[in-house]
Amino acid sequence: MKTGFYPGCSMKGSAREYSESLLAVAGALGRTLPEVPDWNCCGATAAHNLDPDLALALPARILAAAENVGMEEVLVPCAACYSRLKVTRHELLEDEQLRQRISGLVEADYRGSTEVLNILEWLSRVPELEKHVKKPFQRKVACYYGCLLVRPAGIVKFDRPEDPQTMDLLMRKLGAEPIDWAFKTECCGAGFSVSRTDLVAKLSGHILEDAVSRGAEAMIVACPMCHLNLDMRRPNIEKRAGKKISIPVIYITQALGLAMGLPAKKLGLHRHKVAVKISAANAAAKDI
Amino acid sequence: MARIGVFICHCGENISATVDVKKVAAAAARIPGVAHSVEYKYMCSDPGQQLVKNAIREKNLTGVVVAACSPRMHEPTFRRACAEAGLNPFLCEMANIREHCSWVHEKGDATTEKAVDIVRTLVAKVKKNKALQPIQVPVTKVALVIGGGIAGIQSSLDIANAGHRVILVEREPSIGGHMSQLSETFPTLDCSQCILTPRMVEVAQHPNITLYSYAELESLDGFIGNFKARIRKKARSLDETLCTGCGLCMQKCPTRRIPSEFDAGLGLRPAIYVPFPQAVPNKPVIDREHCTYYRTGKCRLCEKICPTQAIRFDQPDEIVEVDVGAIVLATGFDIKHSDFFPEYGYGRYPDVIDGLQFERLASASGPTLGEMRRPSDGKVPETVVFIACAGSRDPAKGIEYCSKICCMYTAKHAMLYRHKVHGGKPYVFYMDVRAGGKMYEEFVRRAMEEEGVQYVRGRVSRVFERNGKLVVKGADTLLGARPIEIEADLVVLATAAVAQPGAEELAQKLHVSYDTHQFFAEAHPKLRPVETNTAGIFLAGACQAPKDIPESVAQASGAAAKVAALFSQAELVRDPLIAVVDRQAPPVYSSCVGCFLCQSACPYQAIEKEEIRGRDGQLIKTVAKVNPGLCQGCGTCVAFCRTKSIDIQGFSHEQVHAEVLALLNRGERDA
Amino acid sequence: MRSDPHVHAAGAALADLVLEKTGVDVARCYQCGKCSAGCPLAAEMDFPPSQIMHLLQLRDLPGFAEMALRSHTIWLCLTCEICYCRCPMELDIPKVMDALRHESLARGMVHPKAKDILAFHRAFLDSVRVTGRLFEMGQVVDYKLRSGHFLQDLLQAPWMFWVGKLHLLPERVRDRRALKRIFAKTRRVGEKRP
Amino acid sequence: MPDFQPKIVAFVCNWCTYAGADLTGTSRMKYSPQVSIIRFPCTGRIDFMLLLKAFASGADGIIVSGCHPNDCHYSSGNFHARRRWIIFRGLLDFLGIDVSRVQFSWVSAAEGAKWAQLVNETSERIRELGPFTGYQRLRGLGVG
Repeated sequence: MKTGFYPGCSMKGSAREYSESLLAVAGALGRTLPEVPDWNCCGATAAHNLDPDLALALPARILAAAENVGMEEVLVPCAACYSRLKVTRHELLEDEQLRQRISGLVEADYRGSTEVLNILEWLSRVPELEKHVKKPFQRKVACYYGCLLVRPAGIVKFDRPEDPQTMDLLMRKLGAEPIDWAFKTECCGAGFSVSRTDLVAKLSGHILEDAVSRGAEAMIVACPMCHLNLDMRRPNIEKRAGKKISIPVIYITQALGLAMGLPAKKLGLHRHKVAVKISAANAAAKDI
Repeated sequence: MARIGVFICHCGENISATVDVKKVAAAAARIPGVAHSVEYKYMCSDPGQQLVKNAIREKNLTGVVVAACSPRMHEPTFRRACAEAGLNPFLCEMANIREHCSWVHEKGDATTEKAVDIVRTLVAKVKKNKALQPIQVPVTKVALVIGGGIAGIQSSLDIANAGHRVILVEREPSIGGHMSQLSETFPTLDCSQCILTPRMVEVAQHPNITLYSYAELESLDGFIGNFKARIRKKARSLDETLCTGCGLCMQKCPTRRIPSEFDAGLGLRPAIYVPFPQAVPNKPVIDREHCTYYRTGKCRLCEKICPTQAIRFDQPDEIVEVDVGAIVLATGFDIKHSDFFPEYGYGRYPDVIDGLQFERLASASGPTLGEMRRPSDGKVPETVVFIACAGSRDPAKGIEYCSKICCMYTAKHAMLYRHKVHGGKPYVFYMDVRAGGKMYEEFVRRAMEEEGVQYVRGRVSRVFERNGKLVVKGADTLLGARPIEIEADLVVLATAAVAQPGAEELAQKLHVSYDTHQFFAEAHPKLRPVETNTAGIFLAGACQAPKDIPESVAQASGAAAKVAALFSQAELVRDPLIAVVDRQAPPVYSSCVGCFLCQSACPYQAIEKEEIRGRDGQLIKTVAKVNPGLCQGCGTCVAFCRTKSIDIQGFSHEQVHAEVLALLNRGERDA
Repeated sequence: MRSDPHVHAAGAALADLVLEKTGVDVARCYQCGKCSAGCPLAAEMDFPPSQIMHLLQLRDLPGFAEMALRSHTIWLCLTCEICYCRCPMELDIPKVMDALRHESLARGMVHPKAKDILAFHRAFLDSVRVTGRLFEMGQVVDYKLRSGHFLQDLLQAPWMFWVGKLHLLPERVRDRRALKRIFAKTRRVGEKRP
Repeated sequence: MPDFQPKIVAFVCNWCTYAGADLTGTSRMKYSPQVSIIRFPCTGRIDFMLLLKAFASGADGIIVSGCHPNDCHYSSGNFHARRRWIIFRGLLDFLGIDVSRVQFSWVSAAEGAKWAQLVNETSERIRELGPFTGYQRLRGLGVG
């Protein structure tokens, strides 16, 4: 199975640590992740808000590029990019006329042989993941899926849309104790991070408060946008809530890296706004 | 040689105004085989009918064509007249020259010509008609009622009181059905068990009723008036003739923590049990799945304690075979359980319950003895949210239809809650309130106006737990779809009413059709609502569609009346316009090749396999055979048959071919 | 054909246009309100999702469908898909919102309060058009110019730069011409109409 | 061919279309007299070879009509008829008979006006098509 890698724009910038930790973990697991050649931006929310054709054309170019070099599947760690690629794949394969028109637009033909994979699917396939765990992640964690990993259910066909479990199972394998909480799949405010920071502060605030009130010691995420809102927008969230909220927000790949005993620096943990004061070590050595 | 009489009616002027009836009579007289042709002003009048009768006798007619109105109007009239004159009634046909000719065309030659065509067509047909005898089928005057809920109980009592024997089969250890689980009933709030249990006792004591509880229908053969049913009496593991129902065994049974089906999982029962104290029959069963003896081979405590030595651990299931003439299906409904609604947390949070569980909480005989205490911690709930349409009217996750009873029972639940918890806050999330029924709207208004139930118009998006409360996230569409969050102590889902599990299997056993939701299908949605498409099988209660108690009882009595009407006849007489399979003398025996395409096409399961055997008992061939009791005469099989071996009386190949030829044959018309 | 000048600028009712573009038949909505109940931003909206659907259902009443196009709601929708996920009729409301946004842009009916959101989206796509990938620094500068919020997040930038999240130079696609051609062929609605 | 009077035969079911045609009469609606009805218990009874027989015997057009879908008196006969009709079209094509000479329709017992309209439209169409001349050839094939 030839698996390609679509980083997406944010993993080269604001979500750099997601990419770093993923590649570190992949390396330690003995996997190589060749990037989709000359990939472009998926268009994100802006494209489908403003232009229906562009919203399909940009992902179609990525999919075609991956297919051209024989990638049978593409790992898309960013949940937002994942959603755009997955939705585009679905729509193009549902409607042959549309597929031909969009192929014409991007001057490349996507025939549908390349599948789109999210980070949880990819990690779930690692055989005997628990065997790689050197320092069990003995913490209460809130697994936060956000919107686009599980919805729309009919298209992504991944886990169950209410109370999904894949990430919880993964974290359990790492030795963590996932809490049962209420905001697993509520929206964080997504692309409004810059344009409507007030709304992001409200929505992300609800999420953090519920996790904290149930005793979570860390938020586990699988999406740069969720991370941006929950981590970098923490000052706005705290200001709105009128209190300090110090729960760190950790990418699933960082959590895995920590559990595998990889150095924190290699996992980009120093790049977080909210200091990550926990390691994967057992309860005796809580702080780094 | 055929001697056909043709009788042309003027119908006052209804026909003669546009059709030249004299010309038609003259033309008819020239058709080969026509021995007599007359016209008359009112053929259906007494003198008109006399005309027909006289001609039959005097002219020795072998067939009659009455050219008048639609056969749907007067075919029975003239067939009766023929029979009175000694001519087989099925040798009489109507040529419809009124509705299909004189009334729809202008006066003129073309219209008269068409009338002649119609007459010629029917003369050709009647020449091929055969004398037929009405079908007579004997009737076994015993009814089988399947299902011992309120509908089955009502049907059984009505049939039994009409003087007929009834066999009532109930799957559970006791009759009573869902009604026995209810606390109080809308719109009068009388206690469900108080009005039901006397009926249950009446069933048990009625001399005409044989009750098989803890039993299921195994198979059914036969047809209307002549069914043969095999009933599996599941082993109760005790001798019912010895058991006195003293209940000692239930008190001593050491396996006591089994969720009670009767209490919808909210209460516990022992492994040897009756579902509830007023059970009929009041004889326990041993639940072999949970009983320590069946699991480990040790215990037998009940056996030791039983004062009459009634326990029979090695009792097998018993098969009983009965002959019955009619069947009433009254298997009721179920509610949609399971966690199909993950966003409401049903099955995840113990304080999110369904309507039936609420009934048990509110019932004086329930697990809390009627005190309103929530399942998780026994606390009295201060705020209760009722969610209507939890699964109903929801094509995505539930069912698309309206379950009909929920609006009313939700209003009742909210009311009962207020009666039990003064100052409690009940909220109802609803989409529409459907309260059509006698005193129903008044009941709902009472809930809103006098009982302080607050109605929020909107559907709940989600229920989740926070700090020991259930947070209900909804919106009120009457307030601009404003989001509303209510922190509740108990959430009650008005889950959808669905068909019983196993309804499909039962329908297939009985050859009864059912809809896409596995509810049994009535023969006609308006005019035959208690009959099925299978003659002799009737429907009562919620097995046909969700129904409340009064409707179920009404339909049950309707079904009983149908059965009583059926049983009032010594024999069933039916028109013989049914299919028949070709039979010939040896060595052909039948042109049927036994492909049984007809069997797969028949909507009534009227086609059976018949083995033709020689004198030595050797199988010669297997051919199709039509069961005259079941065949409804649609003729679908006829068009399916590849060897033209099956034909339908009254519309046979010969008859319709003759009609087509007579109507059309260009250049070969009788000159 | 309908020819109501108020609503049907393009000749047909907006509901028909939505059906054509999205396959969603708004007539199937029976106004249960579950979408509004679950929408994370319903409280901020002028017309929560169920009301948007109802506006579209009033297809022949002059002015109502247009209110959907002029609403703040369509720009607040985050496409979080929770409404679609829980809709008992399985109506793809997010897709309807997309179609309404496109139509609102094309008819110049964008809600004044949606200015910032729109500016952000436009800055985003401009950045992608030039480099093929999102240049976060460039986009933010562009957004500030478009929105006029010059001071917003000013303190974030040095921190981001410090932790290595902000690059001063953009990542680029090699075949930028191909990207330009795609953008040229898919001229965004409401912009640079010929 | 202005004075061509086509011969059209209608095969209808007893419960819906026959009753519908009765209603046309009761309502005194007028239609063209070129159509004559042959009654069947159900359209499911109709062996479509009978249609060929009718053509071979000189019919210029044929109407087959029964209960609407899901309204069949016998629950499913009309569906069988519809399926047969779909297959039969292929045979008509093969035999070189214009498919539009056969009109398949549903007319309920309440649709008297629809029956009149159906007959008039069919008559008009058959009149335009002209007489069916292939009947000799059909007979040569052994039909009729």
